[in-house]
Amino acid sequence: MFELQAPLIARREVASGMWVLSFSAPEVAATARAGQFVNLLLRPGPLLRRPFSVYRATSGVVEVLLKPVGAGTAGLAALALGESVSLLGPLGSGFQLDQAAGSVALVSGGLGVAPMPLAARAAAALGLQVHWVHGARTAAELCSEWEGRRVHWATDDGSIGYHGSVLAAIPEGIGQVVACGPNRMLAALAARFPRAQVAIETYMGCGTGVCLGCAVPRTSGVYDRACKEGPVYQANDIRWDVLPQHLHYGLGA
Amino acid sequence: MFELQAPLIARREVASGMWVLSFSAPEVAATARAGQFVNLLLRPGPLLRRPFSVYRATSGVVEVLLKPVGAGTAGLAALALGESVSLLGPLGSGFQLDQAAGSVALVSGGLGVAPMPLAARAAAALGLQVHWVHGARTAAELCSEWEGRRVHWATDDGSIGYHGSVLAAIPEGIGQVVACGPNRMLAALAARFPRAQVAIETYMGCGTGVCLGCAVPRTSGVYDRACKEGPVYQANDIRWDVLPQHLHYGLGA
Amino acid sequence: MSGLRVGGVELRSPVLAASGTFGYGTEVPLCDRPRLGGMVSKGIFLQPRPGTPPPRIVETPSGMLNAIGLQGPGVEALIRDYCPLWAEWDFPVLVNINGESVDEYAELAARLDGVPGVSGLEINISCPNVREGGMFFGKDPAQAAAVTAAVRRSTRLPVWVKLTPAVSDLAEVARACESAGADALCAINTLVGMSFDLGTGRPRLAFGTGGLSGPAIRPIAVHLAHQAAQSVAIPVIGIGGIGGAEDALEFLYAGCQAVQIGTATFIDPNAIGKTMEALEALDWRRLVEGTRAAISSG
Amino acid sequence: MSGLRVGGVELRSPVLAASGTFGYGTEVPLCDRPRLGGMVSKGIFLQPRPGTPPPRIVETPSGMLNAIGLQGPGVEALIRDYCPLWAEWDFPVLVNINGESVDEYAELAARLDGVPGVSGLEINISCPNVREGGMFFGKDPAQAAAVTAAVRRSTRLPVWVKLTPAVSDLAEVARACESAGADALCAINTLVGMSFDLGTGRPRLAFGTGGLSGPAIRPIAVHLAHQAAQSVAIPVIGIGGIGGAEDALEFLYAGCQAVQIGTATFIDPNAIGKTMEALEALDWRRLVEGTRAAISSG
Ligand SMILES: Cc1cc2nc3c(=O)[nH]c(=O)nc-3n(C[C@H](O)[C@H](O)[C@H](O)COP(=O)(O)OP(=O)(O)OC[C@H]3O[C@@H](n4cnc5c(N)ncnc54)[C@H](O)[C@@H]3O)c2cc1C
Ligand SMILES: Cc1cc2nc3c(=O)[nH]c(=O)nc-3n(C[C@H](O)[C@H](O)[C@H](O)COP(=O)(O)OP(=O)(O)OC[C@H]3O[C@@H](n4cnc5c(N)ncnc54)[C@H](O)[C@@H]3O)c2cc1C
Ligand SMILES: Cc1cc2nc3c(=O)[nH]c(=O)nc-3n(C[C@H](O)[C@H](O)[C@H](O)COP(=O)(O)O)c2cc1C
Ligand SMILES: Cc1cc2nc3c(=O)[nH]c(=O)nc-3n(C[C@H](O)[C@H](O)[C@H](O)COP(=O)(O)O)c2cc1C
Ligand code: FES
Ligand code: FES
Repeated sequence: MFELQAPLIARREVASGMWVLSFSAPEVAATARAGQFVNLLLRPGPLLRRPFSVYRATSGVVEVLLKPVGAGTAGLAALALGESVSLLGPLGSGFQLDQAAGSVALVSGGLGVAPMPLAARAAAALGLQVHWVHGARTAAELCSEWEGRRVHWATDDGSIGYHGSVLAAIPEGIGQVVACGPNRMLAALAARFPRAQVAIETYMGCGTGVCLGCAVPRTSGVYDRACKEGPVYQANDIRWDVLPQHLHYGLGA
Repeated sequence: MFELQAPLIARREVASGMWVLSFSAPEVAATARAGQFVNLLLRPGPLLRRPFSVYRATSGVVEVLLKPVGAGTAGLAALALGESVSLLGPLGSGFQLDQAAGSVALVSGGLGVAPMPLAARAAAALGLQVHWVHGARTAAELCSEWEGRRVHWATDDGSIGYHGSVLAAIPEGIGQVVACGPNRMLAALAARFPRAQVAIETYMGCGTGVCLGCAVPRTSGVYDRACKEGPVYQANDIRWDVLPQHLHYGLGA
Repeated sequence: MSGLRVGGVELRSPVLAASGTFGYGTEVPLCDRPRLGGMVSKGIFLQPRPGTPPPRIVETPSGMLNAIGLQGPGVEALIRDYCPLWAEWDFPVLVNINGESVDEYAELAARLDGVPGVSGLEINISCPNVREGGMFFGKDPAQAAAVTAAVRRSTRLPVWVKLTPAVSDLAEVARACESAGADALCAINTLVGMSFDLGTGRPRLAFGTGGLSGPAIRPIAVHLAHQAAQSVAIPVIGIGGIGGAEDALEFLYAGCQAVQIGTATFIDPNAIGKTMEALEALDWRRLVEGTRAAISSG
Repeated sequence: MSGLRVGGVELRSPVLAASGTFGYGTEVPLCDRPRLGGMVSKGIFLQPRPGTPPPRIVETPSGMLNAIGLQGPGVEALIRDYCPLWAEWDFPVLVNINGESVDEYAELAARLDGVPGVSGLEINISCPNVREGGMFFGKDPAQAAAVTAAVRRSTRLPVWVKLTPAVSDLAEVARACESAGADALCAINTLVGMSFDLGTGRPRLAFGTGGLSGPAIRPIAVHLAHQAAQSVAIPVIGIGGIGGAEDALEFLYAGCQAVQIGTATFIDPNAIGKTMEALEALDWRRLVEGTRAAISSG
């Protein structure tokens, strides 16, 4: 774990209102694994850090993907090039990819695409056949970047790809499922793929395992820390009925 | 009184670390009088507005002079061109210039120079002979802009002008004294020029006369509001022993 | 009229100006007055009071401390200078009354009874910035009830009681005030706070302590307003750190019938107007009733 | 050693880690531990506790609400898994103890007595996030004294008592704890707060209410720590919203002998190290003594 003053060195729009921010953060870029996250502190800005999955990590640069939804994300999206944030990471457990599975589906809804580029590279490195399965409300909101050749898109309005839920777009006969997206989507996925690796969302106080604020209800009866034991879990390890599905504050979000 | 979203349109350094910020604020520029102030709100930024004397007001533009001393002034100084603040003003009473006095000394210490350019123009318009009397710790901290031909400088280290207090640099035989600077300096000035017009500083909650936070102890026994009846007073109307002279928070300031 | 009657007062909207933050209603020119539900005037005593020496305010993270000390002209000047204006206004004005004894509160109430322009009284038993009276009465259920009952007997005006957060059990004080005849409760006044000057090592406020207001206290205020609303049948008016419609909604969800805005007016003179405008845009009545129905059926 | 002995515990510096914000001392790798004065471990009960369901935290203006519900492994696991580690460490560890009855507190104290690695006990009679015990004992001077006395009798360890701000008169509780044998007082724990979800109209925290911490509460904490320090002869440890040296100095000026840092560690894992480093740079001892001398002579 490192804490760095990380300057913003690039920004690009990858879907309508969805941005990739590139921060220079060599130590973190060198060590981050797929499914891990970084915790960003904006000053001036809200009191607490904001967690973001590592989108890509190459040659000293950590990328995160976000959409302005509140004070923190709006402030990050408005950073000028050269301005710095405090970047803490890499944090959390990351995906466990199963080499024996032969193939893997990387299933994401909306911003849930964030950890997938790293996951795709890790899977490819293990020799897995990678299926990129990504859904959004409309074609405009679909992330315009993907990894690999096996791409399956889904949109709620049918404007591109499969017309309907991204879950229905998952090909048959896949060895392992890895997923990220709204907890509601992951709960539905868990019913079909109980052994899927899912990266969940919780409110976080610290991201480092001390506050116990990010409690994840496990089927074993205990509460885990999303920031330490998670954010990646096997789908059937989670009590989806107790995990909050509604994480929004503002009326609009 | 107006409340405007005022974009920053220019910035210039007029002494070491001392800046003039120009905001586009037509209604306020058109109505501000010498000695009045504007109350600026920075978002994101500290909770309350920050009061600043109107330095100049010409053709739609309100200028303020500041030095970064805390969160508010640092944030203002770091504004990018084009960014806006909420500007509330003009506020307060302003200087009462006495046409019969024949001549006026505009006496300022450090940032207290802020209201003087407007005062100089108002005095000149009344046909008064204007003496610009300005002191600072060193030549580098002296404001490099002035009005008129009768300029009297003073520095604590003697690096330029009179070596010593600005009060000692006030010429003899002046009809009226108008002053602004640290309350400590104004208290000393009051002893010599009891009928001087002085613009004082207090902490302010609202700037509009509702909070009663800016209490100024009057010799009459009541508390006035610096933001409404003030910030300009006749020097001998103030109980200098009760008016706080120490307005700083940080250890460094 | 809006048909919004809260604690015996006909409000024009559910967003009022809080005492001490709107002067006597004449000071805040940029406020969109047609959206103002009503106002509570600066706290008044029988006699004129000079207030505390400066410094009187300190900014704190998302908040401010104030120690004004209830500076004011006394009730006779209030009646002479302001009530005639208020009588012409199209929104209700309540007077925030203060005393050093039960008798002083009663005398003030009697004096204001029947004065045109006064639509109600808000009993301040929660001011942290005076040495006598103030918070003392609000901390003890028996004292709070005694003041409320005395005021109740002295006036036909609606009586609201403004509670202090500085209690072990707010429900107890709330019920005591209700039993003593209050028409509504206002929760909350400021919390006592303090700040030291780093240069001198002394308190930054000349008074020593001050009252903390602003967004910092909102979660505490929402909790206490909720607790008050759960404890009594009379309406509760929520106060504390409201700066916009979303903040006001939290108090309405917590069970309040109306809210007051204080510190936010210092930052934006039209905070009340903007809050009410946004509440209208959100169709606040439907929103509050909708979620209440959902909660009671769920 | 620093020669700083506070409430029977030899501290390495005046800046400690607050309970519940530093886990068991093993979780915060980036903390500059040589600057850590000591730590108070997460609140423990006799038995393991699962804690409250999520959501457990809500961010508020300059603060956060938490309702963790004292999740923990119980005292036996603590003694087995953590105390042996602590016994090797070069800073003192106090255990924050919690019970649903006076007897439970006493039993915990007895069980921890003489356990290597435990340098003292901090009695938590101020947790707002449990249904039984917690804040109940801290609100009433007699109950607070009863818990303190029972713990005092059950252990030879130094006993600190952590006070709740939710009282009408902190001085009374502080004096009761001092008389009952406390070696030091810690002021303050979190303030009860609440926040409603704008979409559903329900509380955002599953537990309903939570404890407010962070910079928002600092002025309140400074006031109460000052009040405690004025009321008792035993040392007071200041807690609440400290994020750096200037904040810590306010508590030292207010009369505290040491401080604890909580929420700031979530934002910067090395908040304690940086605060202590800056205090050293300011020559804090001289500063505090200098201003105290100036005040007493002025
Ligand atoms: C492990 C993890 C990885 C994440 N990765 C990404 C990512 O790659 N891209 C991305 O856009 N978002 C990601 N999120 C969600 C992101 O952290 C939130 O969108 C962000 O915190 C919202 O902050 P805000 O200030 O804009 O919103 P606000 O509404 O101001 O936030 C208010 C509060 O709610 C919390 N909050 C609100 N929404 C969420 C949320 N969905 N999850 C967690 N906390 C929330 C904030 O932390 C804050 O305390 C991730 C969350 C977690 C836990
Ligand atoms: C009528 C009036 C006119 C002023 N004109 C000017 C001007 O033209 N140029 C200029 O540089 N400064 C001026 N000041 C002072 C200026 O408002 C403060 O320097 C500024 O508020 C400091 O804010 P900060 O956030 O940088 O400092 P911080 O230290 O963060 O401020 C902390 C708190 O202290 C208050 N505060 C600190 N110092 C002062 C101070 N000297 N006066 C008032 N409040 C203070 C702030 O309002 C805030 O509440 C004026 C003040 C008043 C009352
Ligand atoms: C400067 C100031 C003066 C106040 N004066 C009074 C007063 O005279 N009487 C009163 O009952 N409350 C007074 N209050 C308390 C407010 O009415 C309100 O209860 C409190 O500020 C919390 O609301 P806010 O966070 O919206 O400001 C005052 C508050 C401030 C900030
Ligand atoms: C997430 C969290 C958990 C806490 N757990 C405990 C606890 O177990 N026992 C306790 O006495 N205090 C607990 N506290 C209170 C802190 O120790 C401290 O008193 C409070 O947070 C105020 O300090 P701060 O503003 O620096 O955080 C907890 C606080 C937080 C934020
Ligand atoms: S976010 Fe604090 S323990 Fe996970
Ligand atoms: S600053 Fe509020 S009355 Fe002057």
